[in-house]
Amino acid sequence: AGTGVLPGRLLAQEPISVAGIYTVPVEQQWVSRIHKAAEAAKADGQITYTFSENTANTDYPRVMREYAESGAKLIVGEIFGVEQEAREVVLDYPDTAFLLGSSFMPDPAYPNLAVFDNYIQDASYLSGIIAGAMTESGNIGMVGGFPIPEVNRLMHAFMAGVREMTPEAEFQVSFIGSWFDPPKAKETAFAMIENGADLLYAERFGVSDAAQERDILAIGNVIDTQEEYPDTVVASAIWHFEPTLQAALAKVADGSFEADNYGVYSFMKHGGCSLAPLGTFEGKVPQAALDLVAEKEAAIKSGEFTVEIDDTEPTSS
Amino acid sequence: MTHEDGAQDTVLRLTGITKRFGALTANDDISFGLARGEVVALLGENGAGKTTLMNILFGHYTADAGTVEVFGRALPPGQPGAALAAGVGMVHQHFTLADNLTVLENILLGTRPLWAPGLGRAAARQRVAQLSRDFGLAVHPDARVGALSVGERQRVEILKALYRDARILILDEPTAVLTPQETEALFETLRRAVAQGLSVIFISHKLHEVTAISSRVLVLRHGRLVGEVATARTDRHRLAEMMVGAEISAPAPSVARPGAVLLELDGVETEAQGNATGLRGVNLALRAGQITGLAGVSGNGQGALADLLSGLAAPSAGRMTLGGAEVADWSPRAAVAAGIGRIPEDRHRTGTIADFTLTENAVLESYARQPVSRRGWMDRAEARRRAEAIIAAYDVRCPGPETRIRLLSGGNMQKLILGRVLEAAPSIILANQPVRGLDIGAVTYVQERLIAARDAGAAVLLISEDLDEVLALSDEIRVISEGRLSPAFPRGSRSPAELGQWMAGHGFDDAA
Amino acid sequence: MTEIVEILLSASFWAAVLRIASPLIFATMGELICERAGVLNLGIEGIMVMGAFAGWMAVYAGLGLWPGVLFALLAGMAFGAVHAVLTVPFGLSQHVVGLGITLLATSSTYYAYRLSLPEVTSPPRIEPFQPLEWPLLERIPVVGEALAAQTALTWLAFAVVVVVALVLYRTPLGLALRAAGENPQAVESQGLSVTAIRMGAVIAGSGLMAVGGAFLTMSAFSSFFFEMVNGRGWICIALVVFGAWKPGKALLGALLFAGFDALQIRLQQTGLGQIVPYQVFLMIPYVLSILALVLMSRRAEVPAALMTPFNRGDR
Amino acid sequence: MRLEPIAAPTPARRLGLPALALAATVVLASGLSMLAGADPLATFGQILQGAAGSKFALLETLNRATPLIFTGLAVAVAFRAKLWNIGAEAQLYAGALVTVVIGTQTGLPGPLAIPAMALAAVVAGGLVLLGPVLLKVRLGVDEVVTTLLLNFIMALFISYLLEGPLKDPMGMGWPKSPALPRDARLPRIVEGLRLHWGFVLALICALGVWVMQTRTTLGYEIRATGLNPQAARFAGIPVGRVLVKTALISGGLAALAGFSEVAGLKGNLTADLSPGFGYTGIIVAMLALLHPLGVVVSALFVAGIFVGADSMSRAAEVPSYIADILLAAALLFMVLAILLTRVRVVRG
Ligand SMILES: Nc1ncnc2c1ncn2[C@@H]1O[C@H](COP(=O)(O)OP(=O)(O)OP(=O)(O)O)[C@@H](O)[C@H]1O
Ligand SMILES: Nc1ncnc2c1ncn2[C@@H]1O[C@H](COP(=O)(O)OP(=O)(O)OP(=O)(O)O)[C@@H](O)[C@H]1O
Ligand SMILES: [Mg+2]
Ligand SMILES: [Mg+2]
Repeated sequence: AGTGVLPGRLLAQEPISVAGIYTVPVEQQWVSRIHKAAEAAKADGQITYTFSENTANTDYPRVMREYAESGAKLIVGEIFGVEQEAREVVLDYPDTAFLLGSSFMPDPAYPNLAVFDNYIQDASYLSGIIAGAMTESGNIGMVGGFPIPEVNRLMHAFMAGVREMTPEAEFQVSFIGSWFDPPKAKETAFAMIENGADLLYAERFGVSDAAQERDILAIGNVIDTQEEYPDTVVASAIWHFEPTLQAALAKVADGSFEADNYGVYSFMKHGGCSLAPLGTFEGKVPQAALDLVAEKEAAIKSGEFTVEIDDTEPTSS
Repeated sequence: MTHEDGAQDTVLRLTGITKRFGALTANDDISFGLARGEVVALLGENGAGKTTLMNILFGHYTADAGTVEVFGRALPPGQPGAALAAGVGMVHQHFTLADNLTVLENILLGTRPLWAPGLGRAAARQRVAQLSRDFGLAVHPDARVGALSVGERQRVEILKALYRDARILILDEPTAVLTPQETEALFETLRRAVAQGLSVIFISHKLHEVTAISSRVLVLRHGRLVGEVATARTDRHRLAEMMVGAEISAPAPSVARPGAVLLELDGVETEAQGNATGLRGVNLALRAGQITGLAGVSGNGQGALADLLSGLAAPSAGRMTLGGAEVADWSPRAAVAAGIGRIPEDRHRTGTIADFTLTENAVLESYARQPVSRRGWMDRAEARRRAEAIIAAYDVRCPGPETRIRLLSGGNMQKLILGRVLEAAPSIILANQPVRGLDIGAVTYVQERLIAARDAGAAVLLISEDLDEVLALSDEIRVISEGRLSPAFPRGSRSPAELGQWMAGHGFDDAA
Repeated sequence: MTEIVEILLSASFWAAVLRIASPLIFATMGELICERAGVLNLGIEGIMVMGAFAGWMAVYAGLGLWPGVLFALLAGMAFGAVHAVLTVPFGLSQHVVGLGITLLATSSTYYAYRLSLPEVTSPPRIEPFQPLEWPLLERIPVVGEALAAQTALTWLAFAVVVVVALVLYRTPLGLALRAAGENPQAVESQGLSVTAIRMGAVIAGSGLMAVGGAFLTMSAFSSFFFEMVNGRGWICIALVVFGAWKPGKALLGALLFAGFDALQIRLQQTGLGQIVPYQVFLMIPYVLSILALVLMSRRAEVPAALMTPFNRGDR
Repeated sequence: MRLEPIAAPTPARRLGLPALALAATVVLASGLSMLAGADPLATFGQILQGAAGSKFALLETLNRATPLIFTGLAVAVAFRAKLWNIGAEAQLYAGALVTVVIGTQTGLPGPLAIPAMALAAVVAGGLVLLGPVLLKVRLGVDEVVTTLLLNFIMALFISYLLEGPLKDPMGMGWPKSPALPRDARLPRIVEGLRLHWGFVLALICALGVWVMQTRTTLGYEIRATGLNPQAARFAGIPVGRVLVKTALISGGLAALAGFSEVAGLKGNLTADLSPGFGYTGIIVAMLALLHPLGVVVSALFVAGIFVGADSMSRAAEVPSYIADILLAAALLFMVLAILLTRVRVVRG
């Protein structure tokens, strides 16, 4: 917010037109963070914002073109499934800035395409430390949608955090093959609880519900759901898309937008992720864990410590 | 007696019934009445409009003009429920039974309010048993209808009407699929019911039945009521004339000149198919220039023998030789290639493809060969030429070769099948129930053609449940019973009664 | 192997089986009714989505749980009515209409959702059905425990099977329904309206499908998500065939399918889970369903008039 | 009520009713956008603009129609034989899969690779449908269920391959296959726009299927088998073999949709290659009354409505789900309208 007077004044005069294109409904955790950041910027009068959700990858390039044709200055979205085609579109609209979730690195051949991803392993790692302190059985259940990098890297960071407190911890990992099947996620979580898990890593909707029903704990991911599960969700690793968006808007505003990797804006040192406040669990987490969290957080921010990024598919141990 | 008077006596009155289907007038201003305890026969060629009229009376169709009165009260048009409630029962030309239900369930269908809590099976079963006894209609109430023979199904249809206390019963060709014995049993039933006050409208193409059961005959031609006569004052010839508008004489076959054996079965057995009997140790020789008639009560292995000759089934034991060579790789296609012409029993289900045109139906058995096709490409002009030739030569009445055959009457369908089979100049002809359900004109025509084929040197196997037909056409007769064949009986060597004995299973070697 | 036996002996496994089966049971019974009357209802998937939304939304808007179920039922019947009008009196292709209804119900549900909750990013939760209290039942090991873990809706699902079976085989209505799917002429010639019976079946069946969907948001889970029905409706189409159009066998099929599903979830955590890709586990229910179909319902009796429209006065 | 065929429908009826169906769709579109607070009068123009208002829009519509023509033909061929193939989705993925495997693993040069990929796709798709058909012919197992369930199994199988053996090592972990080499891609028809030669191939296939159905003995056999298998068998048509041939053709056509999407559009395989093209193919085929040339028209109709309505949702800023509502409504209106051109509703 305090990034200087100049862009703020410019923006106040002329909101930047932003369009979002998402392949899933905006309820999906990952997309919801982008959507929320954009809605906030819109509420501030900084941007105009319109979006298309649940766009099939087949239709994605067409929608990109339509928004570009209609004069959007910045297009945000995710092109994990259409990397190649999206790049062709980008070349055709050099005056439009594209800020897209992508697995690939920026490429000067596509000067108006900047990439990002939810690199919130820092916060996941810290949430893992808390989980490691809270688990009694040392058995942790993790239910994921699909083993894609965005999911895997957070799981690995979380597991690394857990091991800081409970080196011998065991993990049960399952993927349900769907982004939206809370009943199935819940059943899978139940099975893990029966199998000894006393803490769940809630990557999908439905997992915290199972934890709540069985009176065990859960760790949130990407979004903060403690308000809905006050006695269940201990901590959450939260993604803040705002720094990413703001950085891009600033560049669009001053005309310096270029091929770049905005992934770093999801790092903790840029404020792109954080551990949610303990809230209802204030005072219930062992001090040793909190101390370690504080220590690691400082180290991460200062650059002394980096959480490893591991995109491989995690397995049960 | 006349029926214009006696209002209290008249249970049913149709007045000015007219029904059009597009350009065709199926019923044209038809009026008549039916008295209590009377059996009226409705006669007419295929397509004359008999079924249509009955469908209007029963509420399946709505007439374009005219009224139906039952017991003095007008029936609301288009409501079978109202006709049923008024005491009208109908046995349809094509069965209206649900195969997945039991006899009892079919009878009970629609007899209670839909929202009633139960079916009242126990009481109904008793009632059905009582009716079965009273009218001599033996069926097992808990048998699945799908497993019943046609004769049994016919009885269920009649029971359906009786169960509802029908006082007017419409029978649309009830005997078309019955054996003579079954027909006689049905008539016995009807006479009993009529004596109790039932009134009947009876439709049949078989004139001897009409004369046997009815007291009055109405004749329809091209949708119009063209004649009315008391049965006692007419005879079969006169009736036939009234129907067709010309004199008809049954074909009188000349003396046969049997030739070489073209097909021989030697100790052939086939597998039973579900309820249907297989063949048991059958010996049969079909000779050129001879009609062999197969008599028997339906379900005794006629189907198995027909399937064998059609190529649908192969012998499980024994030898089958064609022109002296034992057959291998037996299939319908092989049968056609071997020169067997096959007239199937069921023209609707096996003989034709309803939604194919006449042209397409005409080449069903020859589409894969030259000249109708070459290397997988069909010659449509050639197919059409063939259809046109058959239509012309066999007097198939139709709007044209590109009409869907569904729209033809059964008789005309049968003529097309006959043409398709005979045009291929088969050396052996399997004619399975070739005239079932046809009007007398069509019957005569088909029979003449079969005789002509025989005279041209074909070996003909005629399968029929109509003993009269078998006796009239066959040069020699074989009786089939429980999958076994009787010895060959030359024409005139056995009386109908003697054949009846064989049909009942007496005289076979292994009969107890 | 011992792991599988252990799983099969645990009450929680059977509790999961019943939970997973419940929505399938409702929807399968719904589809079964339609098909028994002669109408293939491919609208099932969309109607389930809509039922899931309608029931949940009704509760969120302040209605009670049971009124919510009723609301879902009525909403399902409304879409069923559209299906019925198009496929029965008009005799339109049941494939097109069914898939069209699925698309229509799904997309209008999403549209309605987006219009009614534009600002919310995670959908609100409701207080769902809770397991019934059964002080005695709970003490019976395995079976009792598994039953005691169920909500009233699961019990209702089983009750629906009993009711459907009773109606089909013990009442005049059921008789008419079964006949309508086999030979509509038989129904018509006994003075009943084929159209009314078929339409009634499609409407009632669609209502049940919607309740099946509502189970997901009101018992299995507590809020509505897009795409959460996730192909369950298609499974029910398979279950009807698997069950040879008989309620009891279809119930068995639903339980088997749910059993395979509950089993694969648990197998993923056994030693097998280390070596076998997770997709193989997810495949188990489908592969075993095909196998079971091959073994069990060979040449089942299809309602003879299924997918054949009936128009009075046609031959 | 009851339906009575009309002997000779007037041109007014034949054109007016479908037009009415489109008008009803537009009215619905207006109503729905009004609900969302948009200008109800603008919708018609916006849909038209989005579907065909520019070269870009028009070519996008053709592009969206391409896979639908293939799957529509696949369904039309199968349904003619009363082979209820609900599994075009699985066959599509099978085609896409072998396209990628051949294109990336064999190192064939482009001019050889493209036909090889297409051919292999056809074979693969045919084989996928062969299983259910053999089960049907040999054991009487209902193919609706087996083909339907195979869709789920195939989706999981593809997911496994994309996360395992077929994962692009350069893909940074995202589950997708390696991309086809440039020269193994189908060329674009218009430079700079997405429409590719897959569309032309689809048209050729439609023509081919039409010729096959009307001029060849196989077409005759397929229709006979579908209309009355009992009579067909009696006449000597080898019904089982005909069904197998039908399966190979139908599965092959559906697989060409996968081939065309991969080689023409995407360049690689992802698990979300098809947004339900296999299922939409059923709609396309039935809307065309199973006529192969009609399939082209109905695929264009379906694609046009979807592309136009989707674009309208952005222009009017209403939730994008409106596109599917309008597509579904247009379909239902249209099948009803087409019926009513041929029959009239009478009382009784
Ligand atoms: N549903 C219908 N649609 C169109 N035309 C029909 C229909 N039913 C009957 N017809 C027409 O009515 C005429 C009379 O048919 P109907 O079935 O009444 O004849 P029928 O006397 O019963 O013949 P058959 O002796 O062969 O049973 C037919 O020639 C036919 O063209
Ligand atoms: N859908 C239809 N449209 C028009 N006419 C029809 C239709 N169906 C049947 N017909 C007509 O009805 C008449 C009688 O048909 P029907 O099927 O009763 O013949 P049929 O001789 O009784 O045959 P079968 O006894 O073998 O059933 C025929 O003249 C035929 O032209
Ligand atoms: Mg008749
Ligand atoms: Mg007749």
